[in-house]
Amino acid sequence: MAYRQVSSKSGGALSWFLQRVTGVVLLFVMIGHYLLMHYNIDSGHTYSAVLSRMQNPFYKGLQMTFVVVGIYHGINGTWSVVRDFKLKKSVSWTIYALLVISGVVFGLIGITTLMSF
Amino acid sequence: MELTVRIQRYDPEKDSAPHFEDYKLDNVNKTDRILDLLNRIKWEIDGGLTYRRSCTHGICGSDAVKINGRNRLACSVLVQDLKISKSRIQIEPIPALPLQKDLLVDMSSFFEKYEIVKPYLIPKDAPPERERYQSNEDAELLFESAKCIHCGSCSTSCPSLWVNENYIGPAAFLKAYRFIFDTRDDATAERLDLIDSADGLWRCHTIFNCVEACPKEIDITWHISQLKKAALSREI
Amino acid sequence: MIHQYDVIIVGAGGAGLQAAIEIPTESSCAVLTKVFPTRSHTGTAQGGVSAALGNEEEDSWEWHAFDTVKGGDYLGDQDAIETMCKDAIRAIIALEHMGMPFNRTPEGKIAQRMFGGHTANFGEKPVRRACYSADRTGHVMLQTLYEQCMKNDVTFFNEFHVMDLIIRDGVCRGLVAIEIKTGEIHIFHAKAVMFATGGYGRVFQITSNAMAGTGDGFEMAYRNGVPLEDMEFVQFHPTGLWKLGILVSEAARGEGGILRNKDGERFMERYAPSIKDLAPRDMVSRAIYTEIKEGRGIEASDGSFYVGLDLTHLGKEIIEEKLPEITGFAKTYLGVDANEEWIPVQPTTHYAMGGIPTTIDAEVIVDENNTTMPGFYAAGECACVSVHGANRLGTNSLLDILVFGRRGGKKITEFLVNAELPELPDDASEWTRNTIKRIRNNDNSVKMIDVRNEMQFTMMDTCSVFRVEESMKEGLQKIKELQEKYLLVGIDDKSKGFNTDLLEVVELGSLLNTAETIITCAINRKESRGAHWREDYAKRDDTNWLKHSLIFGTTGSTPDIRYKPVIIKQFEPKERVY
Amino acid sequence: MSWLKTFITYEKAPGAWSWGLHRITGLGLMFYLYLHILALTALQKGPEAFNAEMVLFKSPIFMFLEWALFGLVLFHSFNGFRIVLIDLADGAKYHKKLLYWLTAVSIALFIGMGYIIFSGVFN
Repeated sequence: MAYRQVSSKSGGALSWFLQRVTGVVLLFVMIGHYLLMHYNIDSGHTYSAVLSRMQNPFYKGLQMTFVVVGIYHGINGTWSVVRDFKLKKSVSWTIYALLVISGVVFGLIGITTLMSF
Repeated sequence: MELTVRIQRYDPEKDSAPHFEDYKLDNVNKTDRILDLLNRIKWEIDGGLTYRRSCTHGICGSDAVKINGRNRLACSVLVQDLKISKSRIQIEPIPALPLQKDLLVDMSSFFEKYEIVKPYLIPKDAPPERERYQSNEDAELLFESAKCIHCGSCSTSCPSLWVNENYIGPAAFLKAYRFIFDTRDDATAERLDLIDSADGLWRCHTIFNCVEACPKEIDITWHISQLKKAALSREI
Repeated sequence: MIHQYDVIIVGAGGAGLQAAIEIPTESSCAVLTKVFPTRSHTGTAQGGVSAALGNEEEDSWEWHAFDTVKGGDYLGDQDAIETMCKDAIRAIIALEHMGMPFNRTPEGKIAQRMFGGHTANFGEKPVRRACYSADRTGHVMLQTLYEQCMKNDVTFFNEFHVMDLIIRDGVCRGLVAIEIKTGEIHIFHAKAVMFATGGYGRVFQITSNAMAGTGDGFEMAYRNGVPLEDMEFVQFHPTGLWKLGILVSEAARGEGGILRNKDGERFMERYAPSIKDLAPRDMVSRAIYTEIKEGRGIEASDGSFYVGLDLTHLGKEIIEEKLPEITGFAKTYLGVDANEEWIPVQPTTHYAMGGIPTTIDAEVIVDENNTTMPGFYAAGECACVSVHGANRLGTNSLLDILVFGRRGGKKITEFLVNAELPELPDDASEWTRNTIKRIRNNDNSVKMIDVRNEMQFTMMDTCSVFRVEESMKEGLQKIKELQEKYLLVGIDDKSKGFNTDLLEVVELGSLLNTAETIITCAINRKESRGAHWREDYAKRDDTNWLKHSLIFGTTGSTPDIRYKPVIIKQFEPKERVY
Repeated sequence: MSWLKTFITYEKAPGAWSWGLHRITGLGLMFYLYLHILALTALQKGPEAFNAEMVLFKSPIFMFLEWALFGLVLFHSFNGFRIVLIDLADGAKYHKKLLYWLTAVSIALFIGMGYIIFSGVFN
């Protein structure tokens, strides 16, 4: 047979499922993010307003989740687009590595920003 | 009515690339099958036109072609079912399989994929003397998937196959469903191993092109979603 | 290219696949087919496959045998019918074990339904005997058999068009085929050849048969000196979709559908008072034509006539659950919603009762003394065992292919034990090469389509449900003229690969010669029996015609017709009323 | 790249549109998320830098971009919700209806958000 038969472990069920789970999580986080960060009547976009909000551990936790889960969902999603294509192993590995590295880097930047208050 | 049929032609013994040719037909009835038009062109205008056909009523699955941009069975579509612009319809071979001649494509990879899901009953125990019992509800779970006629409309309509010909594809998944959800079969794990793979289920992005193309109106995506759940449930 | 195999099976429908499954893996076996296996015509069978399982009500194989004998107007060989009806039960159970999805009874057994001519207690009342899977019984059966072939790793040569048998000195030595993809000629040298090549419906204008049903097997055998048995018996299925001929299964009537004329009358009550719409197919087809002739048909927009198949009282549930496919056809092709309107139907050419004569083990018989030909077997529609006699009972065709396909496979296995590969003649592919050369070299002044249309029209006109000597003789004359004309038919496509233009011309040759045998036998049989209805001899004549006819082709002159007695066992011929 | 030609010429049904848009919006949002994170590093540079950036974001062009971004978010989240229903519930059986309904709701929300952004009721 001409087709690769890969065992279940690398099949992709788990990452497929996590994509859905994180998607649902993000749906709620996104609503929270919009309501709390941008369109809360009391909120403002001045430095001090943001700073005061960030003192609240709930807000901080929400933003933290957003950064981590959002980046995971984004990378996983982008990867699922990329791996549909028939690419040379070296190419697909390079893209995969770039995605993971970018995720780690931006994740760290985001977290550092959040933690700097 | 008058109708122009634009057909993709390709004879590997003469042509370097496929091209389109127009055939004008008069006295076309709106209840003519597209296959009737192809037959008329072959028999009356150009005997060289090549396509597969047999039963003429949508059960043998020979004549899947791309009509007006979408995969359909030429014998199950009437002229009146089509949106006809500039009194012209366009017929091409189904995409993504190697072109052989005119509307013929090489279906062998399609059937190889169908074979890899072990499309036959694998029971654990020796059969009883009489029939195995099965409730009507359990039997009916299989009927929709058993309708499949292997015309190839679904798999070749799938963008996941267009970008990667290794993708196992909806037709083979449907066959896997047919056995995995058969109460008489005991090779579920074995079959799931085959389709829960990098080229398997997870390349299905619920695009529904297969469902749109299926001439037997099988909800293939629903069947695949059942398989995904089955594959997932053994990992969590 | 020359291939060597122990067994070559031609045709990948039910009979061919069933036989292939029986060949043990030690023997080399290949199946040749001109279409992909799952495209075979078995897949279009709808209503069911019969066996006296008794799952729904009391039933016995003897009743089944009686119905088959009576349905065939006493022309069937009763030893073969007994064999088939007894084996039916095993055959269905075996299919179930292979995984065929059946409809089920509430307890979970295989469900059964009524069908034309199936009765309990020797004709007393209709009985549920047809095992089914909605109205796709043949489709899932073909799938199931093909699946088993994959499990057994059967070798297939798909899209190989068989052109000629290699028979020398009364021994079958193999066959010649064209690989459609390349146009190359292949010789298959084999110890045993089995024909499971299906029917010839395309001889007629209106037919339920696939375009691949061109009688290739009949013609190849006949051309090579094998007689054909009972060719005059052609079944016209009463309910083909109007104008298209697409089959509307008898299951529609089995589930309670009613045929109605333009006055809305259930006219079958007059023709078969006890089982009405469930009378055998020949009777219903004649009844429909009689209604139309006597002015009670429904007139269509184009001036042709049909009758209505009324399912409106069945209810959406039954229609959707048990008859989805055929009601789908009515919707797709005629725009008729079977829930609301009657389906327009007319008789359509459906099945060949006659064919290559065989024993009950599928060995081909070459004369009236039942002499068999070493190495040549036939099963399915192309064969005549004869279990169907003068008219086949609905659902017995699927049974026929299961039972006799398997018996043939088993017999071949036995035969292979001591069989040697016969010598291959040097001129094996000569006929094939000459034929192809002729067709290629002809200028295209005579068109294939003109000859074929004329043949199909002639056969429909002179040799269908009602037959009269005079017009049949004219028809035969016409067919002979067309055979002459055929030799001049040329093609547009001169390429080698996938030359379907060429193959259609080859098929036309098969059709014409098959048509000749049908009409010749029909002229010869001067009585009315089963599907063969002569207006000039309207009675069955058991004194003179309770016998099988065998037509032998003789080159260049009139064919020779000889006879073979009908085997009668427990059921003495009686008048056939329902 | 013959797939591209196939993709362009093949008839696109609602399912195919939603799949294509889901991928495009997804990639867009991924890109935006990285930008968003980068932009907010300004918070670390102190009030002046941050407030200067905020002024920039109040310009009409950015307001428009924000509105467009909301469109992407709406489509991607609602269609994502639809995908979850298809995959984990029996959504395949009513996926088109679902798409039409969710699109209708999205359009309403999108218009509402446009009003909020451009009228500046909250700021």
